[in-house]
Amino acid sequence: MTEVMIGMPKVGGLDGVPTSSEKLTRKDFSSDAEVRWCPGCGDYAILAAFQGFLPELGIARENVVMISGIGCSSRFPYYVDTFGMHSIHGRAPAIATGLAATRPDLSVWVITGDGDALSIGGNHLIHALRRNVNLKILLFNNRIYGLTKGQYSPTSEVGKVTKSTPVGSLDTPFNPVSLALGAEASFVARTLDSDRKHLTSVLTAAAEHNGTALVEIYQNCNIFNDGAFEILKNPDTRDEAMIRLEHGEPLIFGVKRKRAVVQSGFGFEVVDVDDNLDPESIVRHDAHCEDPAYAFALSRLSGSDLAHTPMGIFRQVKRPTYDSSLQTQLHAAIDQGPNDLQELLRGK
Amino acid sequence: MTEVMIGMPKVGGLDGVPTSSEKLTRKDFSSDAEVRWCPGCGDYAILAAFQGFLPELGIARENVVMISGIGCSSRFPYYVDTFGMHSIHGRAPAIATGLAATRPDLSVWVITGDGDALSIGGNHLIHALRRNVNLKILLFNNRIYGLTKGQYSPTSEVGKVTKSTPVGSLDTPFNPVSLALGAEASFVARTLDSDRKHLTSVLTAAAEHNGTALVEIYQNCNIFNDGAFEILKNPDTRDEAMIRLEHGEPLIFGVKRKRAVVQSGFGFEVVDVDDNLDPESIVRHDAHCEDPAYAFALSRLSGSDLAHTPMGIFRQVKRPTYDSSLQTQLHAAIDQGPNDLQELLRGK
Amino acid sequence: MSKHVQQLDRVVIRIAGDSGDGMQLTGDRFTSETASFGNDLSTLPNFPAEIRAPAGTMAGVSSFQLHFADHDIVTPGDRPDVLVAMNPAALKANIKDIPDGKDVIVNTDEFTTRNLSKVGYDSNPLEDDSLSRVRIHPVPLTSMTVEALKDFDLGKKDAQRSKNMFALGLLSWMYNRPTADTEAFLLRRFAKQPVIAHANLAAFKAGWAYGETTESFSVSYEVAPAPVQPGTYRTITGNKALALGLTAAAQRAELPLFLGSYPITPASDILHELSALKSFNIATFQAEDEIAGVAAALGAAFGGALGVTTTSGPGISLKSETIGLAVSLELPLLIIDVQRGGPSTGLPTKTEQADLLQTMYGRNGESPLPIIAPKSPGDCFDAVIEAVGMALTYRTPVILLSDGYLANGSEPWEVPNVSELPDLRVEFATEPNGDDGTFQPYKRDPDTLARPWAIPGTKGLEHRVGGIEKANITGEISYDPDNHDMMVKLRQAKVDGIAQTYAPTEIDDPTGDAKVLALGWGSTYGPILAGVRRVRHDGGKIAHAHVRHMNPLPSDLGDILRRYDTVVVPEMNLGQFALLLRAKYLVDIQSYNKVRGLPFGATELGELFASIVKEAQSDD
Amino acid sequence: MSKHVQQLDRVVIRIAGDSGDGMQLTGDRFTSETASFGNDLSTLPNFPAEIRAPAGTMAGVSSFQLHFADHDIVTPGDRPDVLVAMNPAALKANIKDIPDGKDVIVNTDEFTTRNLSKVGYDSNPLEDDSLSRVRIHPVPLTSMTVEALKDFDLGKKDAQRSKNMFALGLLSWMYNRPTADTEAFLLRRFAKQPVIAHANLAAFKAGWAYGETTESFSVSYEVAPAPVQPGTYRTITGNKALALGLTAAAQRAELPLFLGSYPITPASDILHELSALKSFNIATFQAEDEIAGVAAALGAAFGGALGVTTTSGPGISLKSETIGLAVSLELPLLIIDVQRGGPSTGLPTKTEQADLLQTMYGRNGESPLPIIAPKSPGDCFDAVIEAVGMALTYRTPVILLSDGYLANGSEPWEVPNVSELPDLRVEFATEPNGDDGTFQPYKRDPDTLARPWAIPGTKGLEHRVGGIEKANITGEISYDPDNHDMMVKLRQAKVDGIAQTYAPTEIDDPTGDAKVLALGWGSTYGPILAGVRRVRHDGGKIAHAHVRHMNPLPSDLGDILRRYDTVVVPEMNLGQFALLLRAKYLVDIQSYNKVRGLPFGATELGELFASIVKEAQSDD
Ligand SMILES: Cc1ncc(C[n+]2csc(CCOP(=O)(O)OP(=O)(O)O)c2C)c(N)n1
Ligand SMILES: Cc1ncc(C[n+]2csc(CCOP(=O)(O)OP(=O)(O)O)c2C)c(N)n1
Ligand code: SF4
Ligand code: SF4
Ligand SMILES: [Mg+2]
Ligand SMILES: [Mg+2]
Repeated sequence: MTEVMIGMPKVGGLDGVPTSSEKLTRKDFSSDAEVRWCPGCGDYAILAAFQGFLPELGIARENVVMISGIGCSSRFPYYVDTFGMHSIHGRAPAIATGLAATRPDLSVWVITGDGDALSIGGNHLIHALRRNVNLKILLFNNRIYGLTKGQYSPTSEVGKVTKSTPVGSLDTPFNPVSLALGAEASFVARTLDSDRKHLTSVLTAAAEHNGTALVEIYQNCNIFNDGAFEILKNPDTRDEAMIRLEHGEPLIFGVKRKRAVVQSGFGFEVVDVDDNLDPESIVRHDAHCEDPAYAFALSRLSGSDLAHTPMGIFRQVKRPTYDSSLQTQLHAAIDQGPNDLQELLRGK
Repeated sequence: MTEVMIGMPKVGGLDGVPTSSEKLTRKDFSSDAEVRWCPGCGDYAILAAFQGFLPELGIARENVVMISGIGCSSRFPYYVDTFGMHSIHGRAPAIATGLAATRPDLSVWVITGDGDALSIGGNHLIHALRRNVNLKILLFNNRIYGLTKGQYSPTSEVGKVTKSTPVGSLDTPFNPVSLALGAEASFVARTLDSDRKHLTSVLTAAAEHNGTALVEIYQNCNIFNDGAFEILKNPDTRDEAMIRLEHGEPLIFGVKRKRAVVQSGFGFEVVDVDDNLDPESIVRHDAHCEDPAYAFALSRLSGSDLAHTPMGIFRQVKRPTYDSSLQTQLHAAIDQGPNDLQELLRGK
Repeated sequence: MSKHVQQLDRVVIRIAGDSGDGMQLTGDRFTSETASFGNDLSTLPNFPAEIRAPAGTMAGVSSFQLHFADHDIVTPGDRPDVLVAMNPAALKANIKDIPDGKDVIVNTDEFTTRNLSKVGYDSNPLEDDSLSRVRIHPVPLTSMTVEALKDFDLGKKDAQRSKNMFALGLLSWMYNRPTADTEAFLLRRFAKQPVIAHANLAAFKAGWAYGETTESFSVSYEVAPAPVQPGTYRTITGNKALALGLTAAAQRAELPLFLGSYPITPASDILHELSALKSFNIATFQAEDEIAGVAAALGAAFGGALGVTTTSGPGISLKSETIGLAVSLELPLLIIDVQRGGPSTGLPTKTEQADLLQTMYGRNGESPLPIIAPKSPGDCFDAVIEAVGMALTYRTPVILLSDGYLANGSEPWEVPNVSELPDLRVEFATEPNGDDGTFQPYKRDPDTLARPWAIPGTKGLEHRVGGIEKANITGEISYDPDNHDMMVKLRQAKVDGIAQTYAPTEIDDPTGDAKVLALGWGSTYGPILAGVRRVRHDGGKIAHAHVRHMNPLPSDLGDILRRYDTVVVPEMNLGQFALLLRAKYLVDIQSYNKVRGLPFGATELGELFASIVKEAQSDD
Repeated sequence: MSKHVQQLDRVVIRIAGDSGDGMQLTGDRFTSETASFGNDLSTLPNFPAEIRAPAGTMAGVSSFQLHFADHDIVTPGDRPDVLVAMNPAALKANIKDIPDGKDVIVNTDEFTTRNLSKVGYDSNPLEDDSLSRVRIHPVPLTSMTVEALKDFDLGKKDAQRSKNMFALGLLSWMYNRPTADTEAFLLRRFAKQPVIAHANLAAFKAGWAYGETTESFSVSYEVAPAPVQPGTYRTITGNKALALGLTAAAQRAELPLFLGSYPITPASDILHELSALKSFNIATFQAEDEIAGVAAALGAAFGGALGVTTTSGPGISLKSETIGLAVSLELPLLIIDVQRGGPSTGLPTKTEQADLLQTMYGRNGESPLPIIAPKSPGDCFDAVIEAVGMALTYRTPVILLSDGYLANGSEPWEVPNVSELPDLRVEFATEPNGDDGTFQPYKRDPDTLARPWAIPGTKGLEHRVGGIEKANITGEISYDPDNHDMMVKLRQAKVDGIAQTYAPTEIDDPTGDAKVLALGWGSTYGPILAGVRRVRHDGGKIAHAHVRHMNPLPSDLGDILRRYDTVVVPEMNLGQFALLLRAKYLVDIQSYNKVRGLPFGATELGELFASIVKEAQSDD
């Protein structure tokens, strides 16, 4: 393991991670463990997409590590035949930080839920983001606590009736994308459990990003919050609701691409594409915009009702990562010395 | 205490808080406790301003509660002769949430530091903000851990040399204003220890805001991080560095008011005020802008170097508060019943 | 066909199936019927940590056990007299617990080759003779349910869902249960889906009819009602009893209740119950984590509310720093720990008693607080009222130690008369208490050593408290060495003084000359008592006592222990209570420790006690 | 004027002043001079929690005590032979500790009416006869310093700052200390501000010259060097020794060290020290809180680093859930708890031993781990190396329990020979270990019961671990009751097994027939030994033993305890170790508990032991 710890700053998120000598397949990443989610749970689709996409990265299987917290979603690592740790509630980003900081030769994935990441684990999440540790955080957002049988979560809409809020919840939810951007995130994306192609493309970009990548995955919990993302899945509504983000492409969407996103003040507005609309006024998506104000504004387009929901990569910018900087400091010091333990003990 | 728990939603942050029958003065709010900050510490100025401003609110002294965490700044409550609790590190917003939620007749203030609020207490802070509990959070940001003798904090600039980072810190700092906005804050402001007038005006607005108000106060720690805000204090530099935010006023600043802020993309840019500049292009500050994208963009104007630092109220909008909503639910239920304990126990 | 009816004095049934099969609901219904019939009863739900693991897998098996009798019983029973297995997984997971010759009802429809191989059955156990030691009743439950519902406007899947009601009908027939309750329940529960309601009803009746008519069941059983003290009874789980007890305590204290909590198995239901009781001036706050939950409760307590937090072991770990603050602030606060299997995430849905020492010592510094452990589901009500009283009187955080078995298990509970519940009203400070007209926040009541509870909004009592050491009386920050020593000892003395309020420890020793004492705490009460009864039934002499006050321990306990040659303490941990007893009384406790995530069996403890009693005898 | 030089065998000095007066630095310098002179020594810094409370207030007083001798000593001394009081507050705060007839040097410049009244002196104690019981030496320290520096280009304020160096010069003269070290130090320390450097030097020399010339001091003292074993010595604090020990351990294990930590008094200096040792492949991570600190260390350990976290009591509370995860994962991890006064924030800068039971039991479920407590600042080095070895060998979290006194106190320490330090290299798993060619993450070493450490990047060993209960050997999630019982007991057995590695407990009983055993743990070693020596000096018989392995306890301890009529255990808590001993061995321990935030005094314990020994004698 020390071989790759050469203290060279990474450029891509997978730099320094050994490649696989064999051609790996989906099956190589499927463990023997019995999958224990409810039938119909959106987690199955995400698992399938993930196991399908991992071999594409071409990296050695033994250099992939999955670290999760607690929740239905956090069972994920058991089903992926790599190294994995099912840790405790909310702490996965912190555990993964220690691992990623010391092992630049690994591709480290954090699997977490909306409760795990945003409720008990909120602090570790925002600190990982500001530090820009080379972690890929997949946040399975089903807007509910699944494993504890259905209490509202920090992403549940106001007024949500659940076991713990029989007359409706009172708290304004977080918008995970806004929160991440407020926490200096260098990569933030959103995707959907059932859209395998989109999911795969976002995961690929995340894997290759050097630094902390937060990927919010809308995930259906068919037991306790069924249909939460129906508007984005139902063929009758999804085209009007989903705004696909492609870097450099204009933000056009809707049935027959009849809707577009234009700037309005410091924010965005959805307008009809018609003859009155100057095509130049349609915003071209710029995921690489240095100023996070752009991505932040984009994140405010969608409220709890998901009526206009941007999906894709909001922000993807380069900035120094904690782990590379740490390794650089460390190796500079090791090279420079002192390294003689006896001298150190003597205190001279 | 139960008298005022009438379950009526508040409009102003002090609604329901009894007014004082006598005219109170600064002295009424000074406790006997010996102030134990280092001579020269910025905390003294904040304390003086605070004790001077409190009587102006006209509320009963016994209905003011100060709750702090741990840190030099968190000693503050001992010096203010109201009810107070010096709690534990990072937990003040959570403690205050329980108090404010049950006691609408109190004016509850949280006193915290950059370590207390943003490091160990980050999660409670962002959750208080999204819930919009009627708390006034004064974040004394000296960009250092004072009480533990000078380690870097989550607001220290990258490369900071401290006891725990002898060759420089690696973590990108939080911008507390951006973070708060990402967490759905309804009131966010920034002010300066030494500017009593500005401090007072911001505190007054915070007190009257209904919901969570976050006030970042730049505070000099003359022992471990002296001069951190010198650029905003030194007569030679401050006019060029400080952008005062006044709702409805154009963002003009600089020596002889020769600088202005204009929109650039989704963000801001500082330009010279000269003949080429269309005065209409100068942004007029809108603290009440519904879309937080505006305030967020504004928060990005200043980096760690504070070269262009907006000071004042970034955002001030109305939205339902957790405490009022809770009291409303509670009183509706109490009115509606059932209220018969015997029947409840019988399970009929 | 008229069938033979056999009288029994007690029966243990267990129904087992997929997590999605509605086994817990079925069990609850049967319990309800049994309660309304008037049997004494005790239940043990047992389910996996996953919500609904894939159908037909061992991981997905959920079960419910009920013990009912014509006499007073104290445990959910060791081994079932009848098992209902809804599929091969349920059979496989449970068959080892069924004694020879007992009845096993299996849903044959699920015994397909695929389902059998899913759980590792090479051949169909219903067809080979591997199960000849029990009495198998093969019933095509699913298809008979579908058949019974063929006239309903339901898809096959939906119809199949009612198979649990078919099974319930069959069981209800077998044990001659009254059915009116269940019928009313189904109509209520599915009031908005009348087709479903009636389909379930039909399935239930079909099950009953099947029992009555088929030759496969030649006898039905009757278990007569148990004699009870007059009073109103209802069946109650521990978590429900805690919620009701908290409500009662708040009402008797005339305080608003504020619950700050973060969901965690097996404590979440207390949050759920209380969140539905807003009309009793109960506010529930689902916090961002356990720390915020207890912190908010402490903040509310500072403001004069009854502050409560509920959690399980991992949550106690997280709350420990804040509980320490509460100890230092000397404010009333109630912390409920519903223990589950540990360490770490452990066995979240199973029971254990391994948080005793954590609750005693899991805080930095000398940080004493009272701990109370209820002994049965119904006792949770009384225990929590006592705990609240202690917190209010002594201005101290109090921990109530329940566990997963108490939380979800149920028993009949006599509804108390509200007017007979203790008066818990407290007096907030209203006046300065210092000789010089100032307010002294740490001036103590000479009897209880409690400090005044002076809440914000009270003019003239403005003061500051904090977690730093403070001077006694004035409450000002103090680094004085002698003051610190005194404060550490005062806080300890305050808690120790609570033992004065206890009634003498009850010792159950019918002959008065037993040499062996069986001693327990918490939820082992039932199994220990059942074990003791067995010994006595066989003529052995054994005394029994049970401790509910884990800290401070009762003052008479040392003398009691020393009276016996052998003191045996069964615990679902590695001997935590025994450690406290040994340390305090220097008595050589005989520990019996099993940490299986399940309550002890009555037989297990009966045999254990019998052998100890025998040994003690032979030592003479 | 030639002065009388008096020979002394030992001296205790204490210098006290404002937090801003540089008392700690002055103390360090005097210590350094004393060490280089070759005395044995022991120090006790004592400072408030505030950084620099306002000048002249009681709250701001900071002091430093040094005990040095011509023979082996073990405590920083009880009561000073000489006190330097830089202002009235320092005098007031410390005078009660000064025995009659001893020397008190006061800075008269600070004895203004304003300063006197600030601390409640109605009249000037230098002028009334309230201090006649001691020998007052009034010295205008500030003005003489200013006078001495009048030729320097310095403001008055800056000149005054050097008054601590003047005091140091005077003390150095009084005790004939070598000055070369201090001179070199000042030039080094202020290398970038030569004026300041030379001003301090001048003040230092002026202080020395003042002692030599003034009539106020008629004698100076000599304390001869102590005989020492040959070897290289340096003065070391406990925190420094921990940092060096960790570095040595990592090097001897050939592992990168990863420290995840959150600053907290009195542990922060370990973080500071290690962050300056990057060149030894030591990464330090200042985490967002204590939980993240230990979590990151655990993540690093999963990846094959030596994972370490450092904190104090409140941090242990917060880390407890994650430590429980480490117990369940069975990974090596080192947790250092530098205990301070509690409960809650307590007395952050003072010492205490009240986290023992928290570290033993402060986690949910049965969650055993080894605990090691060093006995002196220098011993921290050995203890942490042993702790690392245990963690690596047994694949377990280990807690090292230091305290505030060890952390900041110092003593001479013999620099070890690196080649004689233990070889701590570990073998990571490289191959599947299952019979069927699979990897079994919970297959245990038959001797140690340790599981393999299989780190990411190792082909063929891909596996998942977690905090849910798992099947032994395979590590798969298991809810099986019997497996859980076995795992709970296996984890306990693994930790218990560590006692096999201990050397026999050393008993110091010169006559071999003592009836009283003084037993200690942790930092009470010095005071207990000093007390024991006093008893023996007066002809009393008393045995002495010290426990460093708090868990598991040494296997021979029970027999040892039973050998004595009385076992006395002094602790800076309410009897936590005594509780463990009583519970485990059923031996009636006599506890002596003082919780004052300060180490015990030698006299205090000497008198205690003497009275116990006398009583034991009279019992004959
Ligand atoms: C310390 C701690 N607190 C609480 C819990 C209980 N708990 C387990 S998962 C969970 C929330 C799960 O919600 P989420 O993260 O959204 O995951 P999901 O199940 O919805 O995938 C909670 C509260 C726990 N296991 N540990
Ligand atoms: C649980 C816990 N962890 C750590 C500490 C130590 N500690 C006290 S204050 C502090 C940070 C103070 O920094 P900040 O909040 O910025 O306040 P300042 O002193 O700068 O005003 C720390 C780490 C503590 N008291 N409690
Ligand atoms: S409860 Fe919801 S999130 Fe959890 S496994 Fe079932 S469907 Fe999925
Ligand atoms: S250390 Fe800094 S922040 Fe703390 S009191 Fe001193 S000057 Fe103020
Ligand atoms: Mg969820
Ligand atoms: Mg600070």
